[in-house]
Amino acid sequence: MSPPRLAVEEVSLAFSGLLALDEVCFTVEPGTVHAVIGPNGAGKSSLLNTLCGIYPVTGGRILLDEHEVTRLRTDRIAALGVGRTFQNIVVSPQESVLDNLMVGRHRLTSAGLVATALWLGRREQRRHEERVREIAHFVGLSARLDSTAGLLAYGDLKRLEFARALCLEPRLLILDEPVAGLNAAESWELGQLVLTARKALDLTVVFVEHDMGVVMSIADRITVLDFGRVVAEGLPAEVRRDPIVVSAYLGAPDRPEATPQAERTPQ
Amino acid sequence: MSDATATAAVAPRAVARRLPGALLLAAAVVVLLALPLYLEAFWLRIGLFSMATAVGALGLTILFGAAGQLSLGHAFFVAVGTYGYAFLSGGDTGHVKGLGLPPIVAAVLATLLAGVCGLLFSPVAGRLRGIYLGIASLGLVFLGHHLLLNLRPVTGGYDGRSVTPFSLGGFLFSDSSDLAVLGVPFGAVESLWYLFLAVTAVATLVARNVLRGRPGRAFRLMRDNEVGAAAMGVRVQRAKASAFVLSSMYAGVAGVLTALAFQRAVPDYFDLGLSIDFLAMIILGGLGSTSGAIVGATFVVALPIVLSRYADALPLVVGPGQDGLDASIAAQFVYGALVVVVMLTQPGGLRAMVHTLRQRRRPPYARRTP
Amino acid sequence: MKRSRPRVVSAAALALALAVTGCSSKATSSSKNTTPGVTDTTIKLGMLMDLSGAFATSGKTSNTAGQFAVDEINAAGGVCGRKIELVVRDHAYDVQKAVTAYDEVAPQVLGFLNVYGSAITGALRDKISANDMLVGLTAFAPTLLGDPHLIVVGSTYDIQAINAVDWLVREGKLKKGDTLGHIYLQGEIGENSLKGSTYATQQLGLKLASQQIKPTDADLTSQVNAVKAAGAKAILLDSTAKQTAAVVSEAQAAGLDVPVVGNVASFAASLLSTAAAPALLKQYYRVSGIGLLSAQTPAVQKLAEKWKAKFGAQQPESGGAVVLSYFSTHLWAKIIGGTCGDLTRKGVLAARAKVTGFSMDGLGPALDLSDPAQPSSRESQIHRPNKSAYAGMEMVEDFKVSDLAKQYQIKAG
Amino acid sequence: MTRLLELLVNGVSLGLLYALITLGFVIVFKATRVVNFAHASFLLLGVYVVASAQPSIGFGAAALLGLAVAGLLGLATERLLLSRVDRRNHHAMAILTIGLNVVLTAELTRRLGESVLPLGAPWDGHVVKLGPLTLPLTVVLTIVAVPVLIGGLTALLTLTGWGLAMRASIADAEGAALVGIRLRRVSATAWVLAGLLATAAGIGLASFPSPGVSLSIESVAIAAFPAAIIGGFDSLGGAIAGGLIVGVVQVLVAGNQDSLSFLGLGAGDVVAYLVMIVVLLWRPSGLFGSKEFSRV
Repeated sequence: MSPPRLAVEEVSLAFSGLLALDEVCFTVEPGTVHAVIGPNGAGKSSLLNTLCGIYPVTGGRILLDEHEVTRLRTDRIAALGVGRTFQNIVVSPQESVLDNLMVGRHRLTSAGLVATALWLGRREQRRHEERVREIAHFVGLSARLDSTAGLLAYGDLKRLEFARALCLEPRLLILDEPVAGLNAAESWELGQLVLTARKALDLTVVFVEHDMGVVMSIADRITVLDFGRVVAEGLPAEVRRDPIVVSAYLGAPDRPEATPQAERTPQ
Repeated sequence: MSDATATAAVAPRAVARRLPGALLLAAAVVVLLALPLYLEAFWLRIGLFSMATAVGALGLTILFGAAGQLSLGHAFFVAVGTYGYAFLSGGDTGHVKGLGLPPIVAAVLATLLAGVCGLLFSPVAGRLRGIYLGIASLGLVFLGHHLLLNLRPVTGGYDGRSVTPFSLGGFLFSDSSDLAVLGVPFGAVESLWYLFLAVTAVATLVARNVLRGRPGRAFRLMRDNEVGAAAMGVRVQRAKASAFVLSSMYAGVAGVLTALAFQRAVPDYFDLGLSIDFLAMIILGGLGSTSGAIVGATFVVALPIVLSRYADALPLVVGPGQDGLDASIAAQFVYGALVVVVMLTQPGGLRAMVHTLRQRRRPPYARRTP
Repeated sequence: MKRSRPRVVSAAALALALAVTGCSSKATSSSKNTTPGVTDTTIKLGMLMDLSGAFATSGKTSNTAGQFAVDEINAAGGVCGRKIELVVRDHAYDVQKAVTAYDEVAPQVLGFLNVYGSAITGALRDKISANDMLVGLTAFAPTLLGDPHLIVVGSTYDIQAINAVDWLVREGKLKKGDTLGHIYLQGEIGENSLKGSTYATQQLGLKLASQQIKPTDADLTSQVNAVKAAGAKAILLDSTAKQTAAVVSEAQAAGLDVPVVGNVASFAASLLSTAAAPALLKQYYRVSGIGLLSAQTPAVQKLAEKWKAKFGAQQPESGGAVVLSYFSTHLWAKIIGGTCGDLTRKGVLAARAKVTGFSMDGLGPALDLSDPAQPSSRESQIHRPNKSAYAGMEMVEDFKVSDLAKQYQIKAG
Repeated sequence: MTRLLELLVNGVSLGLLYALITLGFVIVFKATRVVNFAHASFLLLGVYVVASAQPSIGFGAAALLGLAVAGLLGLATERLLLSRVDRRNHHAMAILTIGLNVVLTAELTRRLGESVLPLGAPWDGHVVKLGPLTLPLTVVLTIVAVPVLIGGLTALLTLTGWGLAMRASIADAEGAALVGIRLRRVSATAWVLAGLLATAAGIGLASFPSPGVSLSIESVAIAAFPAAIIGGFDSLGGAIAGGLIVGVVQVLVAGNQDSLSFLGLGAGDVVAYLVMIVVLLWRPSGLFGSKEFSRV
C-alpha cells in the first residue's frame, strides 16, 4: 500500500477560550518526512494530538488521503494506520519490552476476551511475535526484549516507543520529539532509523523536534508554528533563511523558554 | 536469525530448569486431590472458603491489577452470584420464591447475571477514574445491601435464604450422599472440594490466558496511560467495559461457590468489609498476578479461622470467652499489622517478594543479561 | 516440550494419587460405633457464641453463666455419672466463621448448649438436622418452633409482644381506640414481634403504627417522629440496647412522653450511666420470657452471688443473658439425665420430649418441651430499670400469661 | 410544615457534622493524594478517648484530650507509616490505611463491644423550643459552632503562611517543593487536622439524642465517602456542600419513609449513594472537583 497524503486544513483548537491552534494549514506529501518546529508553547504537540484525535478540533478538517479523520476517535485513527510516539514517554513500566511492543500489534490482531480465555489466541500471538522480534532487531532492541521496560536506559526507551509505533504497521508515522534528551550520536542514529523505516516500510512521517541538526538532516519539508499559527513553510534550506523564523525562533536564543501559553496547561 | 540460534542453545537448559517446576506442580496436584481423604471437615471447609474467595480475587486483580480500575463494589457482584444461584436453583418455600432450575444451569445463569450487572454499571465505570470509580462502585455495595434486605421474595430479607445443594448428573454434593471413597464418607465438604478445585483451576487458567494475551496487554497500557492505549488502537471504553464485565463474572462465580460453601445466603456477609478484604488480598498477593490473588485470598480467609482454632497454643491469646486478647481480635491485629508491614517493606506484595528471592537464588547462567 | 508438560504432570499425578490413597487415616477413624462427645467420664457440649464481634458482651456473659451452671452440675456429681465439658468457639457473628467452627466442633460433642444468632442458626439448620443434633438457642422466634432439634426457652417474641400490650392495657396506659407505636427490627425478632402486636391490637381494639429499623441504625429520630405523628400513646420496641437509649432520648427530645416497652434484648445495664438514663428510668419497661437477676428467690440469689463472687462490683451488662444461659444449662442437664441408658444424639432428641415440667424458681417459667411446635411457655415478666437493683432492673410483674396469649395460635416453621 | 422544618434543621445539623468529617478526608487527599480508609476509626478513637476520660477529668478536658489523641494519631500515621512509603505510590498508602483501620477497629471493638459510653457533654439531655420547633440543644449548637469552625479553618488556609504552603503544595507538589515548601510538614499538618476535625464531628455525632459513644458511630462516618465524591474529591468547598447534601437528603428521606415506601425500608442510608451516582453521571469529577486532563 502506498504511503498516504496528510492534509491539515484550517485546523483550530481552543482550550476554554484560549486558542492553541489558529487555522493551521499544511500538507504532507506521500512518502515524505515532514517536520513541525517552533518555540515552546507554539502548539506543536497540540497539533500532533489533534491529528490523532486526542484533542477535538474546534474548526477545520484533517484528511488522510481522501478520508476525513477530523472527528474520529483516537483508536479509529490508529486503526487507519497512524502510529505515533509521545513527547514524555508512554510505556507500561512494569511490563517486558516484548509485551510493550506487542501492544503495538493490537489493531492487527483480533483475539478478544473469550478467544484468549479459551487458548485460541496463541497461534496468532506467535505469528505476530515473530514480526515484533524483527522490528526490535531493526531498532536494536533484540537484547532487551525480556527486560522490564521501566529499567531501560532513556535512549532505549525512546527506541522502544519508536519500535512500538512501527509495530502498528503504520502508513503515517507521527513522532513527538523523537530525539529529545538523546546525545548527538544517539540522535543521529535514530534520525537515520527514521529515514530507513520510511524507505523500507513506505511511510509518511510527521515529526516535531527541537534538535535542528536532526530536523535539517532528515526533513523533506518544514512547517514553522508560533502562537498556534503557521509562520513559515518550505524546504529546510528555505526555512533556515526565513527572516520571520529566524526572529521568532532560531535567531532569538534569549527568548524565554517557558512561555505561559495554552499548550502548557490545557484546561 | 541470532534470536533463533540463541533459543535453540537455551532449550535444553530451559528443560532442565522446568523439570523441577513440573514435578513440583505434579506433587501439588496430587496433594490437592488427596486432601479430602485425610483432612477433617474443618480444614476442607477453610479450603472451600479460600477457593471461593480466590476466584473473586482473580476477577478483581484483572480489573484493578491489570486494567487499573479501582472497584470497591466487588462484594456486590459476589452477592449477585450468591443470590442469583440461590434464587434460580431454589424452590418456593413460604415467603421465599425460587425458580427451581437445575443447579448447574442456575450456576451458569447466576454468573451471566453478575456479568450483566457489570455491563449495566459499565457506562458509569467507563466515565470515572481512580477514587471516583472506587467510591461510585462502593455505592453498589450499599444499594445492593439495601436490595438484599428489601427484595424479600428473592433474598429472604435480613435472615437470608437457604441454598440448594449442588448436583450434577444425579450426583448430589451434600451430606445426604451415600458415596464413600476408600472408606472415607464423601459428604458435602469432600465432594465440593473437587468441584471447587476444578472451578478454581479453570478460573486461574482463564485469568492467566487473558492477562498474558492481547486483552491483558491492552488493559495494562490502558492502566498506565489511557491516551497511549487509544493511540495503539485500543478501544478504551470497550476495554474498560469488558474488564468490568469479566471481573463481575468472576465475582459471580465466586458468589455461587460462596453460596455452596455456606449453604446459606445472608445479606450481612456482602458488605463494605468484603470489598475491602478483596482489595487487601490482591495487593497483599501482588497486583495483577494470578498466583498472588490466590495466595492473598487464602491468607486473608484462613488466618482468623486458624488462629482462633489454635488460640490455646498461642502466647498472649486467650481461649474463647476468657478475659484478655481474643483469638479473632488477635487475628484482626495480625491481619491489619501484616497489611501495614507488607506495604511498608514490599509495596509490590508477596509476589514481588518471592520474585526477588527467586532472582537471588537463580544460578548465574540462567540470569538474563543485564 | 511445552506441550507435553501437562501430560507429564497428569500422569505423575495419577500415579502418585493411586499410591497415596491406600492409607487414609480418615477412613478408619470415622467408625460410627461411639457417640461423639461421650466418654465414660465426660459429656462434651458445644457453644458457638459471638465473643469478639458486635454481640461479644452478651456472648461472654452467656459463656460465663453457662460455665457457672456446668461447675454446679459437676460439683453435684455430674449427669449420668459423667462430668459436662464445654467446647466453646467464637464466631464473631460471622456466618463463615460459624459454619467452619460448627464443622470443627460437631464431631466432638453430643449437642450444642447454645448457638447464638438467628442468621447463624439459619445457616446451620440443615447440618443440625442431618447430624441429629440438639441445639439450644438464644432466640425466641416462633419460626424456630416445630423443629425437634432446636430448643426455644420460654415464650416466643410474638407472645411476649401480646403479653406486653395486654399489660399496657391492664395498667391503663393504653385505652380502647388508642394508638400503639411499634418500632421493630427487620429480621425475625422484630417481624415475629409485629405479628404479636398486630394480633393484640386487633383483639383489644387498638390502632397500630409500626416503623421498621435495622440493627445498625444509630439515628432513630425519624422513626420516633413518625410514631409521634401517628399519635402513639405507648411504644413497643424491638431493638438493640443502644437503639433503646436512642429511642427514649429522641422521644424525650420530641416531647413524646409515653411508656416504652422493650423486649428482653433491648436493655443493657450501662445505659443507666448514659444521657438517656433519666428518660429510661421514667418511661422504659421490659417484657421478658425468662427471669430477673435481681429477683428475690433463692435460686436467683444464688446465681447473683456467684456473679458477684467472680466479678465483684462489676455488674453484668445483661442480667437476662446470665439468667437464660444458666437456666438453659440446667435444662440440658435435665434432658440428658432422662436418657442415661441411651447417650446418643437420637437418645437426647427423644429425651427432650420427655421434659414436661422443668422449672427453677424465679429463673424461668415452667417449661414444657413435649411438643416442639408449641412454645415451651407462654408466660412473661415485666421489668423496669432501677439504678439500685442488681443489673439495673427491678420486677414490675411476675410471670403471667395473658388470656390473649393463651388463645393465640402459633404458626410453627 | 413544622415537621418539614424540623427535618430540615436536623438534616442541616447532621450535614454540618458530615462536612467536618469530609473536610478532614479531603484535606488529607489534597495534601498527600491518599484516600484515608482509616478516617472513620480516627473519629471513633477520638470520641472514645473523650468518653472514657470524661468521668475522671470532666468533659472539657476530656474533649481536649480526645482531640489531642486523634491529632497525634494522624501525625503518627503520617510520620511513622506513610513517610516510609514511596510518595507516588498512592495505592500502597491507601492499602496501608486499610491495614491501620483493621487494627484500630479491632481494638475499639474489643474495648467498646456492645456498650454505650456516655459522652457527658454539658448540652446532653437538653431540648430547646424555638417557636413551633422542638430541637435537641446539640442540633442548635452544631448549627452555630460548625460554621464558626469551618470559617476558622478557611481563615487558616487563606491568611497564614502554613495555609499558603498547603494550598501551593496541593496545586503543584513539585513546584511547591522547588520554591522551598516543606511538603512533609504540610502533609503532617493535614493528617493532624484530619484527626482533629474527625473528633470534633464525632463529639457532635455522639451527643444527645444519640445515647453516647458506641461502635455504630463508625458506620455513620462512612457517609463521608459519598459526601466527598458528590462535592468533588479535591475541593474543600465541595466537601462542605457534599456533607450538607448528604445530611439533608438522608434526614428528609428517612423522615418521609412512609410516603417513600417504594424505595424500600431504610432508604435513608442508601439515598446518599444514589445521589452520588446521579451526580457522577452528570459530572464525573463531582460538583466542584477539578477535571483531570491527561497530557501526552
